[in-house]
Amino acid sequence: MKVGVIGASGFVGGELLRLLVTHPKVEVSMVTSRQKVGEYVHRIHPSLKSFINLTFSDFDIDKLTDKCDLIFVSVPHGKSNKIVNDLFKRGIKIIDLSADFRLKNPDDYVKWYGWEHPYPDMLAKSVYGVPEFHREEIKNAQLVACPGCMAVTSLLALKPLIQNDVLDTEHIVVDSKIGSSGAGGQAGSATHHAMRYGVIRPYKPAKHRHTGEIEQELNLLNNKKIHVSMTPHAVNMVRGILTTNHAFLKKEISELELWKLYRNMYGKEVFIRLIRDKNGIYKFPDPKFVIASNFCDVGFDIDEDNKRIVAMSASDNLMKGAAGSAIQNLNVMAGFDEMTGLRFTPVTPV
Amino acid sequence: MKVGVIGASGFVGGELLRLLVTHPKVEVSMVTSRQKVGEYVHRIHPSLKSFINLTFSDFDIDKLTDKCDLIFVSVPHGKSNKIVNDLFKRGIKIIDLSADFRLKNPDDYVKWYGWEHPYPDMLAKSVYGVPEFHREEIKNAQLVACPGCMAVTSLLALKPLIQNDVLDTEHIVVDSKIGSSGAGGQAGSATHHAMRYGVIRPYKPAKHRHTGEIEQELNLLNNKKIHVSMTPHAVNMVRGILTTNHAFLKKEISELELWKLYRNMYGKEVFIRLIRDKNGIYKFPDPKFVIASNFCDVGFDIDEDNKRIVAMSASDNLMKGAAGSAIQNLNVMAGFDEMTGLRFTPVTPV
Amino acid sequence: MAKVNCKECDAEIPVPDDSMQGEIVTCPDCGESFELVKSGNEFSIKPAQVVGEDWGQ
Repeated sequence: MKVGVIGASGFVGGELLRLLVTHPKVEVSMVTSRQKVGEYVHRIHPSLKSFINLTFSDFDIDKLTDKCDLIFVSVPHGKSNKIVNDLFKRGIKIIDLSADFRLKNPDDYVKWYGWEHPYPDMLAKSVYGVPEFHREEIKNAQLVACPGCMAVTSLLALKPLIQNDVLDTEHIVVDSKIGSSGAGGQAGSATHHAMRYGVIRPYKPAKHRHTGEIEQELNLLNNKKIHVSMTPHAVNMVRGILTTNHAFLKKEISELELWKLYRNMYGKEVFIRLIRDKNGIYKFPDPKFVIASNFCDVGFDIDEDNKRIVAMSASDNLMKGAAGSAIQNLNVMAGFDEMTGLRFTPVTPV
Repeated sequence: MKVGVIGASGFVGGELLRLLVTHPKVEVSMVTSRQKVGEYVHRIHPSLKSFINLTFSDFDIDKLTDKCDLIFVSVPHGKSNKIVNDLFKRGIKIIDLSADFRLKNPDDYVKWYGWEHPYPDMLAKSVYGVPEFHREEIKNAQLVACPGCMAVTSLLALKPLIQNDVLDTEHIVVDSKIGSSGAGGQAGSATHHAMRYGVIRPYKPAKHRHTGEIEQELNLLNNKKIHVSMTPHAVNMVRGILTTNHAFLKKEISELELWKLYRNMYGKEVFIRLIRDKNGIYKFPDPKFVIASNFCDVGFDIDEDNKRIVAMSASDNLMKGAAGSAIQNLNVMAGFDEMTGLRFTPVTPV
Repeated sequence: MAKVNCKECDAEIPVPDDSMQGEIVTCPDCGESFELVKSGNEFSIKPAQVVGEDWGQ
């Protein structure tokens, strides 16, 4: 299967290439980047030296659709929708890593992103790229929109609880922590090492754009309107996300019942691991143990006094949060085993 | 091929298991650890959850030699030689990750490690486990001693220069920088996060035990007695080594000639990459671009004023510096392609 | 190999054939420990007193 990657000079594009060059069923035939045309890929991504000899080419839609069976689009939010729309009309399969086709309702783009979607009719044709939520639809999709990194991580922790309707859906607090690679490769004062090192920096404490996706996907599980109160923090890590999802139980529920809820939901999922250990020192999910893998570790604890459940989930923002999900979606779309090219043991310690 | 791992509860043992559980030609049949007998491996190494269901068993030499075709020994220096000696008598193949069989000359154990070697006759039977130096001998060896992490990294930078006799062999300064996982998993004041974080800590500025290996292996290349002046530093990294090898040239040599020296030596080596880039921002080797891979990136620069060559090399201390080399040696001993189970793109950024 | 169901999380705990009465087994999923109770060649479990490790942050 021949694939192309549009916009591969950033962290997510680089991670996508890192996975594609050792994927047994895929050949990377084209890699484009507006700023780096003519440059060797391995001089922008030195870790890929000896794995790829391509140079970045300019965006040429005829060449792309001619040489590729599927195209990954990894350009900044707001810039992706035109490219995707043009490609879509050519009938080629597309996996978009931007936010431009994640939300179903056109109004939500104004609400969460602050811009009008130029191709509202396309929204019904795109599938939200989380196989654990939409596996069947992804199989037949022409356009898949990969999820926001914190959104997918939080969603996977909350799904069993929302779907089984055990929560008060008005008071769900999503407190997330994320590494610096989540801010993308652009240089800026916020990402300068001297100022980014060692911070615990709350940013957009309210109205963070991932909230839109989380509410959208949870509402599909439980026809009640779900409200999510999300606050992200940039922390002193390069890769990794931990979401701590605080929710209030509508009724008493035992740990045994919770285990059953989670195991029934995720027992057969190869990329979800349930982490809750009574006596060991590693009791709950921690990004430390998922880095460079496509796992999302999920765990929970009950705070009886406050009838509160703490659902925790950990992922690698560049893997399950972006490029790993993109490859998982490729595998589902192409009918490959979902672990193809993704069967990585997490790198610990790192 | 069935393998056993003795002493798998530490960082190196954990990394070895991390690689073995996805190695296509190998099955892990036994894992021993004195302190963790009966414990599930994945509760000590949580990142391996879903990859391995074994529990740690106690050290039982009959069971080990019965159930395994080859055994990795990953116990602290000084504790390994008895185990290896007993196993060796049973005729089983052994890859030892400790320092106990690296040096050929018994006197060197007193000089560099401060203890008398209890099995001096075994030293001739062990092969120094760097395929780029001893590939043919490793093929037929029963006992292979994996190299010290900083030693192998420095050796690979210096080999072309020493073998082609271009250096003054009295003034070779090896200034190395290494991450905290290089100190092993034991807790202690030196490794407490609060005191280890953010340091650039010179330790053993003279007589560091890796010097013995470096001098031994370089002397084999150039029958002159080579002296190496090594000073390691613990730096603010978890994984990674950079060695900066300062050496003084005996005669004028151009960059072109140096390129040829290195390319003739390493052109066919799958795990050595030559990194020297005139105009890009990534000019020289940097551990940032080898983490979680078995690569050792090698590069050089010439300081004409001082007739000095700066040979630099970067590796992941847990991979090419330990467990990666162990798997590479396994592949050579078993006749597998050397990249089997090691074809990993480095994880960047991390 | 015999199996018993963990009382804490309902996972299957493998019980090696040579296990004895009173031996401690740990659940691979939730880390809870139990004491083995042998009646005939059937095994059942009861909670065991195990000091959990803690970070003590």
